[in-house]
Amino acid sequence: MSGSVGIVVFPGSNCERDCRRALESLGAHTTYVWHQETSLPDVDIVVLPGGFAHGDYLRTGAIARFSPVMGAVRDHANAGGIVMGICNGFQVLCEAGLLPGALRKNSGLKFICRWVDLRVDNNQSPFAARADAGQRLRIPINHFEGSWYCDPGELQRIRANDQVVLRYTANPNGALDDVAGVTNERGNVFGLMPHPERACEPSSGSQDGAVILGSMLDTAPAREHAHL
Amino acid sequence: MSLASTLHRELGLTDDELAGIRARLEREPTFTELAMFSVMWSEHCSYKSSRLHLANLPTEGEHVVVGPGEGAGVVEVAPGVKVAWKIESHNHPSFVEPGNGAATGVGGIVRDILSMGARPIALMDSLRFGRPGRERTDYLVEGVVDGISSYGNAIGVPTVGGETIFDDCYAHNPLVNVACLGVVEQALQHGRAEGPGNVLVLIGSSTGRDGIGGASVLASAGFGVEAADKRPSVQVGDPLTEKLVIEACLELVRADLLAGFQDLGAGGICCPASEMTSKAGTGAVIDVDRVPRREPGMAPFEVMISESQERMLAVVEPSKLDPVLAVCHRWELGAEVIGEVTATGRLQVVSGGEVVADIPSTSLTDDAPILDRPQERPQSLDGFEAGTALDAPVDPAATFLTLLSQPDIASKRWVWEQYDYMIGLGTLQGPGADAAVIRLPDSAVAVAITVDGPGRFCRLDPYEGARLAVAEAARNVACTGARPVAVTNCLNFGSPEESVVMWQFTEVVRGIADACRGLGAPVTGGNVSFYNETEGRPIHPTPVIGMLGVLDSLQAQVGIGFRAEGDAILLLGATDGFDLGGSELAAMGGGEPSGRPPRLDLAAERSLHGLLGRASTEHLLRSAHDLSSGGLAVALAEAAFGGHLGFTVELPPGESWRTLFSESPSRAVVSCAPGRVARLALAARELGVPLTMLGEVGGEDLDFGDFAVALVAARSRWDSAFAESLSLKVV
Amino acid sequence: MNFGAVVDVMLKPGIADPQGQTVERALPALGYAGVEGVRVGKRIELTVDAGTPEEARELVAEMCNRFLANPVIESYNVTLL
Amino acid sequence: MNFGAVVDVMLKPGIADPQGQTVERALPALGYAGVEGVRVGKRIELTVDAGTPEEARELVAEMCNRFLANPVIESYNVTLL
Ligand SMILES: Nc1ncnc2c1ncn2[C@@H]1O[C@H](COP(=O)(O)OP(=O)(O)O)[C@@H](O)[C@H]1O
Ligand SMILES: [Mg+2]
Repeated sequence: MSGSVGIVVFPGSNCERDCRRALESLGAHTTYVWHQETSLPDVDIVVLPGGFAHGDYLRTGAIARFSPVMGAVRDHANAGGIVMGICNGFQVLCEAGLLPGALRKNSGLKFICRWVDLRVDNNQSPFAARADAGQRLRIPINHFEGSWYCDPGELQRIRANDQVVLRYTANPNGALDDVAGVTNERGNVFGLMPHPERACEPSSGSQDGAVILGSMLDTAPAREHAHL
Repeated sequence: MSLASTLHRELGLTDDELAGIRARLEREPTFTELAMFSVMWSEHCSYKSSRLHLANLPTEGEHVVVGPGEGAGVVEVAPGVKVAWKIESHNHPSFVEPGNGAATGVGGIVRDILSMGARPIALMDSLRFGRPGRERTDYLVEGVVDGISSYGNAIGVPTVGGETIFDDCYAHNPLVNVACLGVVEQALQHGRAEGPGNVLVLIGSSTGRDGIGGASVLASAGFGVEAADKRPSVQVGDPLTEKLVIEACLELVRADLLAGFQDLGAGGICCPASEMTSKAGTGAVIDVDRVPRREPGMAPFEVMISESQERMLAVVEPSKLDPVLAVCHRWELGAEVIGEVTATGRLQVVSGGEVVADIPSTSLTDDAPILDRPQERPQSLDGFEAGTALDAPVDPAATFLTLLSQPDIASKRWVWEQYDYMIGLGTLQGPGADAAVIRLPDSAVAVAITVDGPGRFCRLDPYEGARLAVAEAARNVACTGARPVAVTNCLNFGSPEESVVMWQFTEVVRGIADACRGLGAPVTGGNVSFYNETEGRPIHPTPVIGMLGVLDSLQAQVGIGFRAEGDAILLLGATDGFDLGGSELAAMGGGEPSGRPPRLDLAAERSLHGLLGRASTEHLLRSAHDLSSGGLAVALAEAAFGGHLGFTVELPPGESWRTLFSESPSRAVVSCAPGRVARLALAARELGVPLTMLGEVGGEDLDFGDFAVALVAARSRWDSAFAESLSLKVV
Repeated sequence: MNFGAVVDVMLKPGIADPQGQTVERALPALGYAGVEGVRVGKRIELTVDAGTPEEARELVAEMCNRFLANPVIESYNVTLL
Repeated sequence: MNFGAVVDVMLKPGIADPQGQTVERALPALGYAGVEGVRVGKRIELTVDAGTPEEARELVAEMCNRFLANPVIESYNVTLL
């Protein structure tokens, strides 16, 4: 076993099963955490999966970030715990202020489900430590609002602090600075638009998603799990 | 004069039907009753013009667990593993409001699957529009695709394939057919209201006026271009609620809390209430005042027939009511007791303590009229028998490239990239394949699904066209290495009140029955959509066949793309160079379709499937792709695009353009490692399938012998033509 | 002459607005009681070149009918600035 | 007391608005010349319960800051009806 992961489920999340399957195939133990919970179970890592929390109504992540569980997620992050938001989870973390920036509609104004190439621009990050510097990863994207943006001053700080972990090699959505995945200042909270859980099995064509998820699981202390 | 005698016609009921209603009630109907009859006896809900003929379809087979008549057909695809499979149309709503029309079409079919206790795991969309490039058509294309994308993606069900076809007969009447596959998670559910004393729980959205007479009335009459007037019936999709309905209901099924279960779609509450009680021989009392509303002042009849979306009706034993409500509330869903099952055999509706409707349940369902409408073969078909006079293309390379950029043939990537086709991690082959191959969740069982409907062939000869539709769907499935086992079908036609349309309909049903029997794939369900016409001009008769196939092992799976340089390319099946009636090459010239469609030999088709099955199990194939629109030329090109590998082929002597563009059925182009060709040839001989060596995989060109084009150039033409044919999207 | 115009596009009354409803349902949990009737629509700002205010208004209304709004489910309102 | 309020949420100036740009680019082909500066945003209508107009306005403004608009990319404007 390599770590215990809490997968937060909001009304309208829809990638929680896929995340569980991928993480467990990499040796993790996972637990779903319903958004109404006010505390997290005993987990090393928190994952906010993709989907359409609260229908993405009003704005992606706008309602979800007020869910009771988000207080506990914030505490976990503030204590240095590892948090990953995938796609809609990324949007929620930005809305909650746990990650910098915001996600706008794709510049092409269409939903895009497609395999893309990414470049690892910071393999010192716990979310990409299994990658070589500059390594190319092939992982699918699946979103309508994935065009990351932040104000220019902040971008400078983010770049200076090496917070951009993943960049698109061919920008599919108009994201500022080709950002596909970015951490908070401390580096323990990570959001990315691509779906690593969709690229973990041989039958999916690429297993590059396991580089990201595996790196994250490596941060957890080895421990024995009682079978729930 | 009674109220009813002036109203029934406005509600779409005939004088005869009103007489029938009076006879069954032994009195004048109340207003609420009349409204209930009008939706339940509508063409859409009652199948009054089609039922007689649909009875001829073969519905039994070793794999069939549930045939037509329930929410969806259910097929056992491996010991103990059951899947639900069904297709539905949402044509008229999609013309009125493309985004929400298509979205609610997705929602509707998903709830059909859910009603069987199955988790929806894949969607397919079969779409037809007028030729692209005009403002109105492109608006419909954009809106429909956006609707499917926004709804299907949000509920987390992948859209794994479909078809998109353009013909001006659909310009004012697009077809939006959506199929859904589900897997029974725990126990099969039934739409029956057993056990007097059990309560009826309405789960999901509140009820508004938005859907009054929506699908049922819209789909039961033709309309003019001024369809926008039908506004009150427009329904807005709410995918968030649908997603919660899916999860909550599956949890109820897992916990064995339901005694009966059905979705709400056309006909609103009235539909499951009458169907579930009449199937069980029971009755029910419904207190409409207990139905949660989103609008004030709704009359009882409005509550009963409103087609507001995202609702399910559950029959629950009183002792299980609390847990049922608790599950729904945990999923943040509305759930309200609205009535009770009785032993009266009557559906009784109460409001303000008064009975506003009291109808024998079966009179709304089983007693609905059955019509044997007049049929007439149109004489205009006589001319089509002659065959198609086509000239040899002057510049075959140019013709080939033009063919690749035809809207029907060009890649539909622009469409399917807007769909999440991967969620669930089960999509082993998605859009771009002959059939989608789906691994069932947490299982080693995989199925193949496809939807096909060659309307042009059906216009020329509905019987033969329908057989070709079934054969093509089965062949698409067979090319992936799967065995076709069950059919769902959506029959899109003009007005049944036209004798010519009725003739087309019966011919199509006869053709489907014939081909399904011949190929051993029974029909487990479907949907009929009549009145697809605008200003009296009907669409082509358009049966859409949804074929389900089973793969014996995940390893036996075959894709369409070439895989390795040096592999041999072979054509399986026989080509008749004169099979060009209704073909893509003929259509390229424009004008009405003409000629006679290819003739299908069911025995040859079956042999081909047998060969593909055997060859995939024995791992003889590197790739397989069926031949359909555009014939061998297009199939070879798509195999090359799929694998990013060119080819060199040599065609049999003679008029090679006929070999290239003929659309003879029962053929596939396959590639094979050189060392396995002999075994494939032997198997082909044993099964009596003609086999022709065509050439070899490799190089950077599509080299047809007589002419060659660069792979990259051809691919980019094919890949971008469709998006380029659309005019700019506005908001 | 250039005229600034604002187009408000809202779902017609009676047409379900799941977005507005969801926002409304979410508000109490955020600590806002007593908020009702939430409807979410579009606002479009633009500048048109026209001879007179009337012409400008007409032009924008025509654009609304053709493509800025979907008359089947939406109503619109044009304001000249 | 109930107050009707309208919230307009627009992308901040300087943030690209692809929706507005697409409309603007499409217009000439549809026969509309001279239309510029198209921006597409949201309009939210709601009713709040408050003691005075000032309180109502403040309440809605707070909801905007916290929830209805995202200050990283959007600006808002509140109108009491
Ligand atoms: N509307 C659509 N939605 C999803 N996939 C589509 C759609 N239209 C076409 N496709 C995909 O594009 C590919 C080619 O379609 P088509 O030419 O109809 O195939 P075939 O001739 O084998 O039936 C198929 O894999 C199909 O699933
Ligand atoms: Mg095919």
